[in-house]
Amino acid sequence: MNPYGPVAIYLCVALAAALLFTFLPGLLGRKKPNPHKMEAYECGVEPTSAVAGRFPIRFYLVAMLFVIFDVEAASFYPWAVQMHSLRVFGLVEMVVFVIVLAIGYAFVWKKGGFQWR
Amino acid sequence: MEMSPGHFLLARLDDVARWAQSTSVWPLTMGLACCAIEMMTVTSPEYDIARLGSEVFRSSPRQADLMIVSGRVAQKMAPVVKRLYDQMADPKWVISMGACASSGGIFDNYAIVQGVDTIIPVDVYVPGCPPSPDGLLYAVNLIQQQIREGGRGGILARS
Amino acid sequence: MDSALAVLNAAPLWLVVTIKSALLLLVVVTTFAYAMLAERKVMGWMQLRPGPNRVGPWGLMQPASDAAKLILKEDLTPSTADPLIYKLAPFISLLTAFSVYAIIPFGAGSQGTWAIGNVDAGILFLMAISSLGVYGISLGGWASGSKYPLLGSVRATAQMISYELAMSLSFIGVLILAGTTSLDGIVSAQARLWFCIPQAVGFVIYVITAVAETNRTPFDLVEAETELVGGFHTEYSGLRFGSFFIAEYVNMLTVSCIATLLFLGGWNAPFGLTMVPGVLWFVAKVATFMFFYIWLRATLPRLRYDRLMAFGWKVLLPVATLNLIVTAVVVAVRG
Amino acid sequence: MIAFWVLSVVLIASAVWTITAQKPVYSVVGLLANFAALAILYLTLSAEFLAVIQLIVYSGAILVLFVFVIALLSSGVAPFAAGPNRMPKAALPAVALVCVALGFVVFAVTRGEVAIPPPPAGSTSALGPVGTADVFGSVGDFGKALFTTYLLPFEVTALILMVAVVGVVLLSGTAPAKAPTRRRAAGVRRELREAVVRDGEDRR
Amino acid sequence: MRKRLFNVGAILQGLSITFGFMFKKRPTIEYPSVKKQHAPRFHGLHELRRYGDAKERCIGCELCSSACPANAITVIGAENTPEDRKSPGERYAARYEIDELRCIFCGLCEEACPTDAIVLTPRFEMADYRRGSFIYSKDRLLVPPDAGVGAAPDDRPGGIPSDLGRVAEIKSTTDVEEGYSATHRGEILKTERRGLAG
Amino acid sequence: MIENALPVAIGNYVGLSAVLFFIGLTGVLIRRNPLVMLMSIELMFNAANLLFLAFARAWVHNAGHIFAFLVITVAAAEAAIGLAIVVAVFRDAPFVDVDEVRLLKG
Amino acid sequence: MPSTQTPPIAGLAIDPPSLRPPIDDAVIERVEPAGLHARLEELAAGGFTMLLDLGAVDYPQREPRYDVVYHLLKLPATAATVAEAGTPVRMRVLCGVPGERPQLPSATGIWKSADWAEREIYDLFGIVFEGHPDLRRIQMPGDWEGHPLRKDYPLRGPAREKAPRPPFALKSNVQAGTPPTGRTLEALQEQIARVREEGASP
Amino acid sequence: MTLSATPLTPEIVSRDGNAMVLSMGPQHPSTHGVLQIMLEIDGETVVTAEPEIGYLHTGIEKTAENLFWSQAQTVIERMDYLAPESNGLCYVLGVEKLLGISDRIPPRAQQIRVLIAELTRIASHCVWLGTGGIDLGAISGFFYAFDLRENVLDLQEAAGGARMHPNYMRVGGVNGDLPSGFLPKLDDLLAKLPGRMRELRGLLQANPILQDRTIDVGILSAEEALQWSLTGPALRASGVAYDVRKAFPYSGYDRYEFDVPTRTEGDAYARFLVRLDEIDQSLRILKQVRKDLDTPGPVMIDDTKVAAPPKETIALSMEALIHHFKIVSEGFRVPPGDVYQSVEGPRGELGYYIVSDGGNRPFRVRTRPPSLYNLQALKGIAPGNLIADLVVMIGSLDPVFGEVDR
Ligand code: SF4
Ligand code: SF4
Ligand code: SF4
Repeated sequence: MNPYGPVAIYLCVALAAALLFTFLPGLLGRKKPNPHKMEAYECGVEPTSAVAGRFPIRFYLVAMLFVIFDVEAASFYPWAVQMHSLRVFGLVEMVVFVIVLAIGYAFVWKKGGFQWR
Repeated sequence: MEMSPGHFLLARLDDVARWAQSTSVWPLTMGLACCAIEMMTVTSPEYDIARLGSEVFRSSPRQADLMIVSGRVAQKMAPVVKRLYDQMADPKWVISMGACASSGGIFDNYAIVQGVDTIIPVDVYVPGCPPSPDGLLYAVNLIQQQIREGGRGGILARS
Repeated sequence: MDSALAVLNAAPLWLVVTIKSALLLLVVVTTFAYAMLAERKVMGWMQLRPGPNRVGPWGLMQPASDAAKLILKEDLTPSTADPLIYKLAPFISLLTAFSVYAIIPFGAGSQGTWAIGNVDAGILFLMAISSLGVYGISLGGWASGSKYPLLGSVRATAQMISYELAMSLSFIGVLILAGTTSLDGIVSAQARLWFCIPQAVGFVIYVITAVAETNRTPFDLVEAETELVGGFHTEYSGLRFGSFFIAEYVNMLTVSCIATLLFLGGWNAPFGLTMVPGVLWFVAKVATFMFFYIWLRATLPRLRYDRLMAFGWKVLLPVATLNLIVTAVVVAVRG
Repeated sequence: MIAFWVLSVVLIASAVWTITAQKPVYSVVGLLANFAALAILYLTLSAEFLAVIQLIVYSGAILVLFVFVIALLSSGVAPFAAGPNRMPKAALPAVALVCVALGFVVFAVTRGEVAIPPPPAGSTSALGPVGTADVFGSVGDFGKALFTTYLLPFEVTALILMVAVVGVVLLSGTAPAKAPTRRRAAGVRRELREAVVRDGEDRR
Repeated sequence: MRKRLFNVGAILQGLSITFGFMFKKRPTIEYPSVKKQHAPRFHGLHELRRYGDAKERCIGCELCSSACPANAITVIGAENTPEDRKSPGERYAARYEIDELRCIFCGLCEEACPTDAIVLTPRFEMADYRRGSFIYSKDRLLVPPDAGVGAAPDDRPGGIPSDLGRVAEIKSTTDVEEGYSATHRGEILKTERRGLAG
Repeated sequence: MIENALPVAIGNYVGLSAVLFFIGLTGVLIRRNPLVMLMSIELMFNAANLLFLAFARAWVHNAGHIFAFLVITVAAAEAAIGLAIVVAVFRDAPFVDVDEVRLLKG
Repeated sequence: MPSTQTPPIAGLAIDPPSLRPPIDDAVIERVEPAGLHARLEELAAGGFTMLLDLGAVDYPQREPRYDVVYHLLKLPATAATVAEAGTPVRMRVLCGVPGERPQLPSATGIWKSADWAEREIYDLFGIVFEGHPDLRRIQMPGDWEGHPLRKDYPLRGPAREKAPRPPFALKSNVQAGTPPTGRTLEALQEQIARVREEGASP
Repeated sequence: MTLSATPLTPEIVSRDGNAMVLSMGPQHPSTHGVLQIMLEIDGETVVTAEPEIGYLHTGIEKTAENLFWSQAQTVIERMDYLAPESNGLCYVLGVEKLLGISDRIPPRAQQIRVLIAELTRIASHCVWLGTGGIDLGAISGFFYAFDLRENVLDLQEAAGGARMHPNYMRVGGVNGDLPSGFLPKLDDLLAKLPGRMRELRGLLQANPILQDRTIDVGILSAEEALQWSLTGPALRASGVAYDVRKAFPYSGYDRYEFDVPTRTEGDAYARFLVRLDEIDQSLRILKQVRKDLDTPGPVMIDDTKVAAPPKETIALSMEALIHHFKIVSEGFRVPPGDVYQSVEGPRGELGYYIVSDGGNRPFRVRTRPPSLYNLQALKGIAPGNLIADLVVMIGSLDPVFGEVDR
């Protein structure tokens, strides 16, 4: 059997279990709503304002950089697996790859992209 | 009293539910005054409320089962306490810890709410100023007893 | 026993697999429950107190009662929340946490590996599935429509993705050595030498990132009770909150399993002690790793957010990259 | 076979959901389902590695970025969360046209009336079941191809990524966040406080 | 400054300290089964004393009431009649109530009492379900007749006994281990548990 | 066990891919929310990838995989840059509507 | 039922600070409101670096009715050792404030720490500090009426002072509905029975 | 103009494009009570912080005016509830000054006062250490510190009868001699303390993460500290060696040898170290007091005007009985006058400005609450830091809200 067959079955079981866990309480827990209960929590005071406000740019930056570097990491996988056969050739290839990316990395560092305050 | 099998089963289930609720009472992290220090002390090695399954102090009222009103409730704080109580998910219980929370104690004055039960329902009162931590453990025991033996909780709507 | 086996053999494959899956999930959930209890007890011991010991013998029923309580707790959806996403988030968390076990092998027998599916790209699937785990947290925090959860989820997302990078890089060193992505293959490659020795740097990086990925002390900024009340799950109650909780612990278990598989030799017995079955070794290694987790939690304070991020990007990432280049050099030179 | 049809239903449904959903977050969830289904579809196509990459990069990174941007940018505030959904009048005919073309293509292709070009010469590796080592579509297979035959494109990706990094940083204009000064105008503080400290009268 | 973070030695030291604590003796008192022995001076639940001959020590002088900063004590004295002498002196407390919820356990009443009638015992288990049940009147404060301590004064003015200051040191006339019958709560709970819970 | 043929005829893949592509295209056309537009573009990328892989499978040739990989890489870069632009432009805007952006309209 | 509490013995002194026994706790100086700010500035410049405390007292029978009390400490910022700190000079500046429209200049410009202390005095005594950047109530809720620490403010607050108190159990605050006294076993059981009939209330 | 929340939101937001207003507290795990801080945050960075107090306003000062001099002490102890006996001691010293009996306090009473005050300081610092550790996520320290505190409280309970508010200090002395069995227990504690402190220091002080979290956080220079009227460890961490015990000795503190630990950095870590060192110094004082305590003696002033005669004498003498009745039923009177008395509490200079009009109740008891002034400095140091730092700062200032709000 295709090894993914059992995996698929397992995933279905896991799905069922997760559904059970997350949607059971909705059926069993008793509901007793009141206006305050429905409010957002803010340390016991009235919510001071609607959730608002933008976050500083560095938060976005981290996510964007992650996307890019994640692709980089992804391309390491096939390389790593083939390393035994590629030998020095593969090494050189990858060093070039890494160096190119390192330039970008250094650029971010220099621009203070990893600075969190 | 006659019980149909279904009813009997339900009653047993209810017992199990009550047992579970009573042995997993998670308090809300809310300290008000001196009593709060003793409330913290119940988690300390000497008393260790963890033994009763209640060491999981939750800061979010959504996840807490037990509000320990530990200390004096000032007029300014009263709406906050009320809101927090309201924001807790049911079923929930309240211990009024110490003289101040229960009755205003020595502070029979303009600033203190004379008994937190004037704003939220209280299940167990603990006298003392502050109650010793074992006194509070006793109160937690009472709460557990109450849950097991007919207070709010269980699966049969009884409130 | 024999008849049971016969029945098993007679049953259609999908049924067997379904039963196996259900059993495995049961084991995982039970392990989670007792991992949690163990944490509470071990933390207790390290803090001079006995920990839960009154609910059932030695407190063994504590997880059951906690779970039942959580199920019976009212399930709240704040009016500011986005109801659909709010309900979906814990589900995603839980599903991704559970899914990983589809491909984790626990031992090897005469008939092959003990896993639901022994996939060739095993380690990649681990990465893929665990990279989905972040959704539960980020969506949950956002959907609560409340400030503390939002802050918590933003932190969490940033933290998890940052450390995910270093984590995947730490895997690559192992991949270079093993030359395969199948977990089975990686374990057999460690028959003589566990990878935690040639890949010591990678192992350390992995341990750090594993702790960070599962949001545990000293990287537990996600929940950081004293800063953000409850973090992303502040608004969740009952078993929905419990789901996040379960997911966190199952993830802990997962990373312990991965550490065991990739760095600690999987079910290979150390010092030639092969009379003990491999599964037990596996369990023992996972348990040790979990103990280490708890121990850390009992000891260390929490890092500050900016330090954490800087550490991930400025230290772990370059070190991990260097590590794998060095590994590659060694492999390239020595073959 | 069954998988294909089930997945295509999922794919189309989630894609439609993505572009019609009220809130961007719903779109993301739709897209998440879409990508997951696509990954499974890739598996049925023996593209194991690509399936994984699909999950890691698309679901695990790009979509996270979307969620992140939504969470940070909108923070749940109504206008941003929902976003204007107006359809420019001018686009209507275009959409209609597209639909017609779409129908035609689907019709034509499924009927087999469009000739499928023949395969180029030389296939790479054996075709085993998905999930077994070193066969078509596996990591090893892919790696071999990428690092030998297609080396140049690979190094170009590095360049693309590098450029992207630089672009992102430049676009974000990360002047190191200046720590706000200790002295902010007292007026700001006051206004803030008045808005924030509970005051009974103005509340409705 | 960031170098500080890499001080692995200190972290290992911390780890070893927490590990070491695992093997230390735990000071935990397993509460419901074992009860902490509070100090003799501990200010716990009140108790109204009797003399050895079962007469009440309290002479209804209301000093405790005026000493109480929390206004928790209400005493209404009455004259003893020759037929029914409740206390050795002229007067006795016809009503004696303490609002234990108001009380701050400061011990001033105990210090004020000229006959050592009211004392604070080391009993700490006082919690209860209803507010009303914290008005401790004489029937719950007064110790059982056989639990009296000290010899009653015969002809001293105001009925001041000679063992002052000494009986107050005996902090619990009813046995601590025996379940606090003074509060009656135990019995009530045993029979009426379900009713009490709200 | 080993299926050398495609599960279904290649035409079905082409059709599916086309449908997805056009859905994406429609998304770009009718939505004014830049985030959704970007997502629609991702949909189109994926439609293309599907085609690549289907043909790679049909011909048992690796090139399709390589190109799909490149597409993914480009998509990642595109998403990062695109969102960076969105963030840069809309961070201070109260509404998100590409029509409102004077910057882009010159 | 009369209270058993002994009535208080009111002191007779109308202006206690003028009668104080010779206690060496601080250098004392009384300043008129008009000259206060200048004097404080002078003192601050003269080495009184720390505003130790700022409080007020209400003498209802006296004019000026309020005393605002500044405690200052002469402590050099360079007192790095105990020997250098020595015995710093402690100084008490008293300033009478009239009962009608009590006003004083704010000291926040001289010592930052006067901020909350002045707000507190404003809150509890109603004395207005001119030039305070942000004079709001600090201890009481913003919509509170009255200034609690004034002597004419009843201890229990005006509202509760007027409310009738329960006839017996004068000292307890048992709510109506619970039997006032004689909480015997029977009474409790009776109550329990009633509660059960009514169906447990909260 | 009062602005309600809904219309204002955009304004706040648009002021500089990226502000979020957040209420931290009153119920928040790390505000050490009921502090509310209104934060304007930019991501994780605090732009403005406006502490809002008063959530625990108890009206203690007003209540004290309505109680006898001796009864008032019960409420006064409830101000700084982490160090009740420091409050009690200060109040008692002040009243004694007004009564003019300061010189007649028996020496043993003074020794016991010092003993209890130092024990209180240790207990208080233990709570601070424990909760401060929790703030930083170091949970175990909490348990070790509270275990230590428990031993201290046992002593307090043995002597005064209550764990936290024993009302043990009395005008004229202390309430009863130390009970038998007290001194051995004290010896046990003195023996246990150094080891436990070593462990706590090893666990917390040396921890690089903790150092990283506290060093350079919340810096206050000596000048700033004085401007904000900081006292106690917070001031000494900024390099000003001001300690009431040295500057204005009371209760015979001048007879004991101890150092005043100071640091110059003025950051949270310095405050942390100063407090730890203070525990060591307290230990030093305790050891010296312990030696004195072997000599018995009276613990209460022999003056029936202020102190009720010992109970044993009531039965013997009519006069004693009458004094007892008088003192209990109407309290003692204090001659008119005002006095400022301060002691070195665990949080700094704890002072009382006491006014008597000659009656049997205090006319006014004004507290100089060290926490209030210490906490106020938060306004100066919070902006520009991360939320996580704010938590550390609050912890390092160690406010007690019973005292801040009174
Ligand atoms: S009851 Fe006593 S200890 Fe508790 S808060 Fe009130 S005064 Fe403090
Ligand atoms: S202990 Fe104190 S408060 Fe309680 S009744 Fe006695 S005097 Fe009153
Ligand atoms: S002081 Fe003693 S004798 Fe007098 S009423 Fe109170 S208890 Fe009775």
